[in-house]
Amino acid sequence: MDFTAILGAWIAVGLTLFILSFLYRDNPLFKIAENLYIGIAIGYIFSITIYNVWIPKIYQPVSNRVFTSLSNWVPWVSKFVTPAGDAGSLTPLFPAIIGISLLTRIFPKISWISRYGFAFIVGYGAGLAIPATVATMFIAQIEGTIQPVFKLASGGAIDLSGPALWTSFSAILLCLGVIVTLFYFFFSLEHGKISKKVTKIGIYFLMVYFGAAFGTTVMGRFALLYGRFFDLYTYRTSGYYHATPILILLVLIFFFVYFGKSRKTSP
Amino acid sequence: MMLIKRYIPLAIVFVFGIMTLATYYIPPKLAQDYYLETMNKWINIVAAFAFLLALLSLFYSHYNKIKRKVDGWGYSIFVYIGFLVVVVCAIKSEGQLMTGPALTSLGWIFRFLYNTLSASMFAVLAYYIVSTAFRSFRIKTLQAFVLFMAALFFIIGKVPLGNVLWNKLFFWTNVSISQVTDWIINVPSVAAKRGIMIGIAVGAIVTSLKIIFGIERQYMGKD
Amino acid sequence: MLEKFLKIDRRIIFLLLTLVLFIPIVKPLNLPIGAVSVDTKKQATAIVRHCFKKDLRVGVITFIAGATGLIEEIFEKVPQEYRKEYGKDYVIFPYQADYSAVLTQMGFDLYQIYDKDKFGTHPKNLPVMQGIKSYKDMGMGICITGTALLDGWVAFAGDKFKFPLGGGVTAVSQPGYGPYLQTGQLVGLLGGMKGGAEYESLLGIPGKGTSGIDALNLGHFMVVILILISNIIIIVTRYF
Amino acid sequence: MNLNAAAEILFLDEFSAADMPYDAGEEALLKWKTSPLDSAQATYQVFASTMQTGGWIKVDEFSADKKFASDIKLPFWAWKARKDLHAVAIPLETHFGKLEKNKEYFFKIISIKGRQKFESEIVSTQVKRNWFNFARLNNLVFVLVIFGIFIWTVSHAKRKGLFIRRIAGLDAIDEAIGRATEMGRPIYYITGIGSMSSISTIASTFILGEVAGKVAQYDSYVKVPHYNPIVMTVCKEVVRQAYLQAGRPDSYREDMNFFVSSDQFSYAASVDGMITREKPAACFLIGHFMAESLLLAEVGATVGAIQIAGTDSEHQLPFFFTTCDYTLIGEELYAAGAYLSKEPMLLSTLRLQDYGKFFVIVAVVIGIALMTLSVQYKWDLTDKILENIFKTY
Repeated sequence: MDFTAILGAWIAVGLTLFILSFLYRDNPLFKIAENLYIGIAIGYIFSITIYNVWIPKIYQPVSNRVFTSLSNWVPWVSKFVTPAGDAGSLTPLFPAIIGISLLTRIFPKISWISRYGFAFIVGYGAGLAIPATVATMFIAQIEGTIQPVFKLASGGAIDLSGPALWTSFSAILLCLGVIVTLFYFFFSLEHGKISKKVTKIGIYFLMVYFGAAFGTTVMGRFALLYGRFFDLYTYRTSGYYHATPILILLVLIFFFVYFGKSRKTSP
Repeated sequence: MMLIKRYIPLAIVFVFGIMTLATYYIPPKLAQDYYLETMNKWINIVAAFAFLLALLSLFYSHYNKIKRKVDGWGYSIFVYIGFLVVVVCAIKSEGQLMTGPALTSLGWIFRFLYNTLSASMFAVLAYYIVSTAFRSFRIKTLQAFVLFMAALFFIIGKVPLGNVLWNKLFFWTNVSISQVTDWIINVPSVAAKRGIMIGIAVGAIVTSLKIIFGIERQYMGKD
Repeated sequence: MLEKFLKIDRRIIFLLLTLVLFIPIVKPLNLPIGAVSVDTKKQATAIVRHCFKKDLRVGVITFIAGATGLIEEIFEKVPQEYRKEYGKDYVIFPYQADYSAVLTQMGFDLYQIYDKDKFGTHPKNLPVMQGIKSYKDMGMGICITGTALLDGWVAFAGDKFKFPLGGGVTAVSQPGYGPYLQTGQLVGLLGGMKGGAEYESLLGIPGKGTSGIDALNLGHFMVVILILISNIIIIVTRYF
Repeated sequence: MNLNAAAEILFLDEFSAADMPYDAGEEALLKWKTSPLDSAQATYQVFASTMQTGGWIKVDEFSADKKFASDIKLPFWAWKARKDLHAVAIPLETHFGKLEKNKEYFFKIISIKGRQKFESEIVSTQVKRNWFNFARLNNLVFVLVIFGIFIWTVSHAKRKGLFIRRIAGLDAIDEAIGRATEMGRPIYYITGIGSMSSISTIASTFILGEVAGKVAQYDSYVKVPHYNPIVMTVCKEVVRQAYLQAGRPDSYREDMNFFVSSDQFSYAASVDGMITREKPAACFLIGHFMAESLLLAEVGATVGAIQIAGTDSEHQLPFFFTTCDYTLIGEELYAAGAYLSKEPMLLSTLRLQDYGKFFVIVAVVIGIALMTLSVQYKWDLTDKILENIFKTY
């Protein structure tokens, strides 16, 4: 087997064990994994941002433009650098400057400069959000609440027999559910006896929803853990030089020594 | 100075807010040619810079830990090691994860380090969800009971063994467990979620308005 | 005595779960079988397979930097199964930072944002992008995510440009997208791994995930039994 | 011409071309009257060209029982949904590339039934960009009404007489901080993984201000690990301000707020580690959360911290609900600022939010009543109005 694959297997097994060791107790192995993880994660996002945004969207167009104009003025430049692709453009410099202005945030004296950048982003975001929210989460949801009852009614009065009864019941329950849940979120209303009851019913709807979300999640989480275990199991073989059993053993020995020692020193 | 430090930024928010809002009602081409297209392109670039702030903050925070030798400062070195290794590999592989069928070093890092660490941390949730369920699904109130029952239907209904058991025990109801869970998802939980959603929508609209009118300006920081 | 069980060290539960999930890997138990596969990556794979099977063109975009690797992993194998070529049948676009801006722009002219594909070539020159300029020219969009991005897709792409949308989300958020499904703002939704597996079996693609089902069966029942026991103990100690 | 044969031919009556309304100037609209001969067996072929004399491109083909004016989904105030008109929108850009201004486009239609073919006259039109998407009028009206009420509410913000209901999670803040002071352990305040533009984060920084003020009074210690650096800078200012107002600027420390990571799970791993090591007496988890919610809350519960959570990402609420002592659900979090500060401006905008919800309830109730009645008594117009008002275009 390829060396990099074997090394990868050993590292993957080791890091998995380091992270899972936290479940037993906080320990140096977890601390290593924890800090390494931050470094790798930030490093990875950084690299992706550089190669997917900064280079193609800022560096390339700007440098292309600069090189083309340079070689127009001073012809010998083109002997050394040949701009790749189109003639480029300088406009990406504007958003880049705005972007850099955000960084002044960490220097209190000049942090006001960053306000210009934020004003730009936040204004755009708020303007985009208002009509879209009205459409998607407001108008469309009212429609969705009225429609089912309407469909029932248009299907020749409200039928009260058998399965049709159940659909009618569900559609009406849905409407009532929306209303009582909204009721729960009234803040400036002083609750009387009735409205208190209504609010309580609202909570039950919320509980059903939360329960459903909780219940559906269990499997997903188990599957992730199972996936990790499956990897560990795969890496046990001689092809990987028994990465899993050896590393488990090493971690156990480390635990034994480390916690054994700390138990003796601390009363 | 107040003008430059406060009023102009607030005016920018107002102007850009209203203009972007208007593009929703003005058919695309017009808005697009003169305003929205530039905005979309620029915002996308500006957003990439916000990340740089994270990077600086990270370095600063761990540099301080090491400098002041706070508890466990030694581990901070691993942050730098991890970061450097990834960036060096990224430069070496020019930001690509694969070359043809082969992994580049950046791809290797992603698969065996980043992915492993994320998946492991994610997998820890499996343990936590069990211990949470064990601790908190104790039926003390009617509310807790409703929560628990809803969860139980889904926990059982998701696996084949649960389906088999349900069919053995509750065959007389003539209802399969997937019908029960489907109904819960389609009726009561839609109602609850929609209630929350409309509440959030109203809150979001009002907050956006507060931002446009400069009433809400936490994001700008204090003077 | 019984109350002690209620305050059991959670690490014992952890150990129990480890055994319950690990043992079936080593020694399969042959419990009832259904199809089960893993998470959103599996959903994405299933959907890409479906598209390729139907000879549809596929374009891939992401707003999560960490997801770029997962995309590579999916497209490392799947296209070969269907003899699909990069540039002709599918294209992968680079990561972009701001989803609202990109989703809005794609309603007019996506080349203003995606002026380069993953390899730096102009996508307009790729056969796969022939006749594609905005949402109007695409059949549908499918957002597969473990985050709240699907909400953004519905608001900024689906509703705004009347673009048919499907989604694939983690199990936890599946019930939360019920309202969008009911109104037709989403035309379809895959929830968690069960969704991915059901989808695969609908397509008639043999899933490899069936081996996991033993473990999951056992795991779920462990949870149910633990909860039931603790509740019985509470009742017993309170009333007897 | 044989009269009998003529009757068999699918004539195109009142065939016309026009600009497609409310669009960006990319489509042309063709209309003609339906004929009694329209059936699934007959087909229409639509041709377009940039010249009157030739260069015809087939742009559409469909059977004659399809594509009526009523199939174009536009609201009643913007479009007559007639059943007796065929209507097709032709996306010209797809066929002719970039469109030129003031250019005439020509159309003809060939109708085919059996062996009979009929070629229509040639019609032409220009396409233009429209200034206003009339179909979105309902949305605009909603937004304008909200604008109006908003401005009115804000300018009439009253100091007195605004009631606000009890929110248990916020009342518990004192208890949590008091407990931490007694035990001499720190307080963790986690702002979640949202950016400064998400409302839950804005609300969270507000609550942080209150918490920090009380922490300063009690002389306890708060730690705020951050995911987003911008949120961190805002929080630094908020905490400093709170200490200043409490008269304890000397106890303020710059490293109360610190950056951890802007990657979800590495953030969770690191904060989990900190919580285990420092065993805080109280944890606040307020803001936008995804899967890391349970990772953080469960560890907090294990070290025995009193936990107050609040988020508007509702699918994480079940986990907070099961692991935390108090949970602010969705909008309750938005109300926190008004609840804690009792500031008239915030209170009145909170009331505005209540009006919004009240409107939804009224709309649903009246909508259902009217729809049921209109179906029963065949009020087609009411029916259509209701259906169109609450729809996104």
